[in-house]
Amino acid sequence: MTDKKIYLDHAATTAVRKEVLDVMLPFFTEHFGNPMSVHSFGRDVSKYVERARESIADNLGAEPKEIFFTGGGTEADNWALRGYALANANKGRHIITSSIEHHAVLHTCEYLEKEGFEVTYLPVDSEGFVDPQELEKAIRPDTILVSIMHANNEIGTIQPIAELGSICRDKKIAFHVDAVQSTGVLPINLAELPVDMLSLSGHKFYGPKGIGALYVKKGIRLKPIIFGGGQERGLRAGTHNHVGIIGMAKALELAVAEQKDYVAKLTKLRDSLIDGLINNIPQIRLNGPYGEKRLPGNVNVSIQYIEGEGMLLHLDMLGIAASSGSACTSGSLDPSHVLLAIGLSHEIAHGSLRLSLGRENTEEDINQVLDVLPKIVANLRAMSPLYHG
Amino acid sequence: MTDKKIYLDHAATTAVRKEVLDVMLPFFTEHFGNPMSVHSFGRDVSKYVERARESIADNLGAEPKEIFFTGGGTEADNWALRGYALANANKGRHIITSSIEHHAVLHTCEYLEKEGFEVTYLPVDSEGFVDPQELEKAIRPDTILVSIMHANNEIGTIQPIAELGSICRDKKIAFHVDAVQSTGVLPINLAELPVDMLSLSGHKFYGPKGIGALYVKKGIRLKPIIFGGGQERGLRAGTHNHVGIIGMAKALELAVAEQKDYVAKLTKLRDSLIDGLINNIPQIRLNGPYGEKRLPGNVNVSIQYIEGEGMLLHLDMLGIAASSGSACTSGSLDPSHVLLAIGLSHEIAHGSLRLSLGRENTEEDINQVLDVLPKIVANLRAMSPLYHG
Amino acid sequence: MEYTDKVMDHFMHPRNVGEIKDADGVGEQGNAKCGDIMKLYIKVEDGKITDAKFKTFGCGAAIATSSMVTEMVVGKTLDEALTISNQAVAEALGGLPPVKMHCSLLAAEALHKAIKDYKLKNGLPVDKCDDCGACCHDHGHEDEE
Amino acid sequence: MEYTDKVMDHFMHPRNVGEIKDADGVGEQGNAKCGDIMKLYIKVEDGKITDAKFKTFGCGAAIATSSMVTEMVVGKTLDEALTISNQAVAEALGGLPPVKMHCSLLAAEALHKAIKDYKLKNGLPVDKCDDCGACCHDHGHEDEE
Ligand SMILES: Cc1ncc(COP(=O)(O)O)c(C=O)c1O
Ligand SMILES: Cc1ncc(COP(=O)(O)O)c(C=O)c1O
Repeated sequence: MTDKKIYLDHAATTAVRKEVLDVMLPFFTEHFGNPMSVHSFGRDVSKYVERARESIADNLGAEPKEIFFTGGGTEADNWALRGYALANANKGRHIITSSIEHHAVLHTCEYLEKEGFEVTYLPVDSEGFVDPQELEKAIRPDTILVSIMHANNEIGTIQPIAELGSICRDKKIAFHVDAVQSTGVLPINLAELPVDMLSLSGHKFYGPKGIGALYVKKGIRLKPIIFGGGQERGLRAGTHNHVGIIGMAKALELAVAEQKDYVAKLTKLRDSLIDGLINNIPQIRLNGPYGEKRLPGNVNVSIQYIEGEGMLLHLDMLGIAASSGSACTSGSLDPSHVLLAIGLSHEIAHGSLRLSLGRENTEEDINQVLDVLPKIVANLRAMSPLYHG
Repeated sequence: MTDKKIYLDHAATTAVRKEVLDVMLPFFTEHFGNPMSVHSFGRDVSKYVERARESIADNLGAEPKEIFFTGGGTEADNWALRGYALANANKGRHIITSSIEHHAVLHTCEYLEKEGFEVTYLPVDSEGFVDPQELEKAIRPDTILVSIMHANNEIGTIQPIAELGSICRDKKIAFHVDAVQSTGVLPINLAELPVDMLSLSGHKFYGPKGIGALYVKKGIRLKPIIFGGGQERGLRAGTHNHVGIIGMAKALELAVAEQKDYVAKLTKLRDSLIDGLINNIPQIRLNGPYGEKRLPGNVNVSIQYIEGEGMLLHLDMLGIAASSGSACTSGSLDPSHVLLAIGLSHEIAHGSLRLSLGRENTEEDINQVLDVLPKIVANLRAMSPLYHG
Repeated sequence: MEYTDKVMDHFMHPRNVGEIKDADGVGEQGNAKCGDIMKLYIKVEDGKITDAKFKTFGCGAAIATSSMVTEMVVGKTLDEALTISNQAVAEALGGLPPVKMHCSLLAAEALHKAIKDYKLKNGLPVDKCDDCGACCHDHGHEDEE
Repeated sequence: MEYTDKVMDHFMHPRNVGEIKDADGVGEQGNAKCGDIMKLYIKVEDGKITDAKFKTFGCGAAIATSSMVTEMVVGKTLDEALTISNQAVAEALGGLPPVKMHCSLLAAEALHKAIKDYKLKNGLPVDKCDDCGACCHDHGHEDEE
């Protein structure tokens, strides 16, 4: 056991990259004006905010006018769904999403249900994929909006968003994509993708926390959900978090520039970790697909007869940070809705472990996990009343 | 004319103090975990977030459990009003506010009106004060919420919130205070004040932008307005902006510790600026009260026959940053709703200028303004078809 | 929101500020309630504008467009001057921020009014469109949303 | 959410893990669907608990409270053991995070069930409250809101 800590929870959040922080620094103390102000302090900042908007637009194949800044991925998801639903309720009150979306989408849908909207939650298959045919079947004359995530945060499944989006476009239904997990890692070209709204969150790709963006295609009408000053062309009130905006833009630039090498590196690490786990731990299963349709940094396994938090704590004592879909971890009664949706029983879902890889991880990190985890599992199984040997 | 720039727009935003930035720095790259995570990276950050919560609570006379973090002052205002209204609509659907609130409150009220609530907008007197008797008269059996700002962002009027709050408490009506302009500058002791909710925003007191807080008194029921993960005890979803939280807490600590000296300094500068303007520019009027009931850093004047933006541009060319309540500046048709509410005619409201003082301002800055502004005014008046000499 | 260098130049150093005591035509547009008024004075000789002066109460863009319009009209025939649109004024200034486009309307309309005033005084036929627009135009917004 | 050192000690080094083959009483509480099951074995001599062992499927707090409860009961009379509440277990561990309080319930209830099992096997009168609670308790939340 070494003293080095190993962070394997990049799907939860990432550190701000040094190059990103360097770009942000002068904006705290020197270039600090309010970009809505008329004077030089304001114009100065406004220029950088607009450059950041252009940069983000460029890196997504969008136009600057189509990028709106928010306080994070959650707010972007809330806004896309509520803002669109409220602006377009006259056209219909039916929304379609999947059963494995992030809670930022699912809980917003529950809110909209209380507000008189109807929501269809599409099932997914055993690897977490939404079936385009199921989407077609679910569409009704009063369907106004479909929201499907690009890549799942727990099991890494990458949805066929181009195909799903075409179906929506054919039927003139707006299509929202939660790209919080895929931004910077998967290519996203909104000039070609049939996507009308897309959410992202800075801290998932080595940018700062508390900043996000919503892409809103030209012509798509949204109502604001935060009222106040006239920022973001009257659609999202609140003094701009310009440091966050500038940092997020830089982080995305770097991610897109380095995407190919980064993905190759992560994929290799991911696959050796998956293979190692499967080969060294009996009664284990991989959640989500193998190969190309899995987020390059995502590993998620269920280990029978034991509960996830115990594994996390043991790993943590050894300096390894991971996450779990167990109920105990989140303080809720049920284990991960994603794991249940792909057909896992409660028992097995409780024993899940997510290891999400990132920039600083190495082959040694993988070996370290493969060295310690089988022992931890054996240890916890020996204590489990469910395990008989 | 010197090369030094003079920033007199502290009511719009402030720079992050060096001491605050220093405290924030390690949290971008080193202590970066998600405070909701089980592992050491998460617990580490969670500890600092909870310390920040305690510190903010301490500095406001509140309990840590009563402090909820938001993405800014605007979101805090939106949440207080909509969150309370929606959670308590069964008790009544009438809300009272003033006609000089920030748009974060007023536009939220307009939204609530569309949702079936009734809103009374209390008038203010010529100095911007809400009359407690008017509040008493406006209260109805179905009034559930009163929202009055602590200090006005344009004209600096400090409301009698203790008195207004007692009236609400007597009638068991919730009382929300927008303290975005007063935080750190005016003493706020929530252990004694009859206030149920209070909004603040980090960047107005030398903390970072994109972070705010809402104080919610124990026992007050709010619905969330941003749905998703279980952060902030299930009431405000979205990954914590821990760097912002930690920075805001530090900024408030410093502000409260230095409050007395800071206020004395600002008051002195303010009063010499006000006196100088009144004595050196004919046909000018001060907006808002003189003396103790005015924010120590706020100066707001209306200068007849000319329009505000012209003054701003001239000042800006000389390196002086100010703001105006003129319509032209905001891109709206009407001049400041605050100036109209205190009884100014449109003509005069258009010629308003706000100079808001802060930490780095000096007596020389004041002298510089007093040196150049009378000439600018004379210049613009010479061009004005309304001015006859 | 940022003004072009040309706008700032015309704002800081406005051309032709003042009144023409014996003007041949005077046009006033806007009102103080809306935050902008422009008063434009012209001298006309042989159907040509030979001099123009203005006084303006308004924002930077209002002053700059006033200044610009006086520069543009001198030397033009009345008919030529009438073809000067607000877009033309804005373009001559290198563009205006979207929220300020209404200011260019102010200047163009004051010009049309001044010409109308001259025509009326001189018994010339007046086009029904010579002064259009009213106070407090909706400010042009950049976006259709 | 943070565990006390005591919780972490009992989690990392749980006391009395295992089964008692010839146990005098066995209590099982929770179920795998809810993410926690505890099976508690006791030996009883002269109305006193002389040994206790457990097996637990569950989170860190579930394992730590299981371990703690086995430590607490040994040497106690059955009546004394029955007075051990979930709060007492949590306190003995230096406290539990609010969302984890339900785990202390699990251990206390498994104990009550084991004692009931012993009593039934030995024809002793059984209190109606000796095993209460059901699976998937609502997790205790710190807040009334
Ligand atoms: C898929 C997905 N959507 C939305 C979010 C919410 O983003 P944030 O926490 O930055 O608001 C997350 C991460 O937490 C996520 O993984
Ligand atoms: C009185 C008042 N309330 C609310 C706000 C909104 O705060 P923020 O822009 O930080 O969201 C401001 C400042 O813009 C303000 O001055």
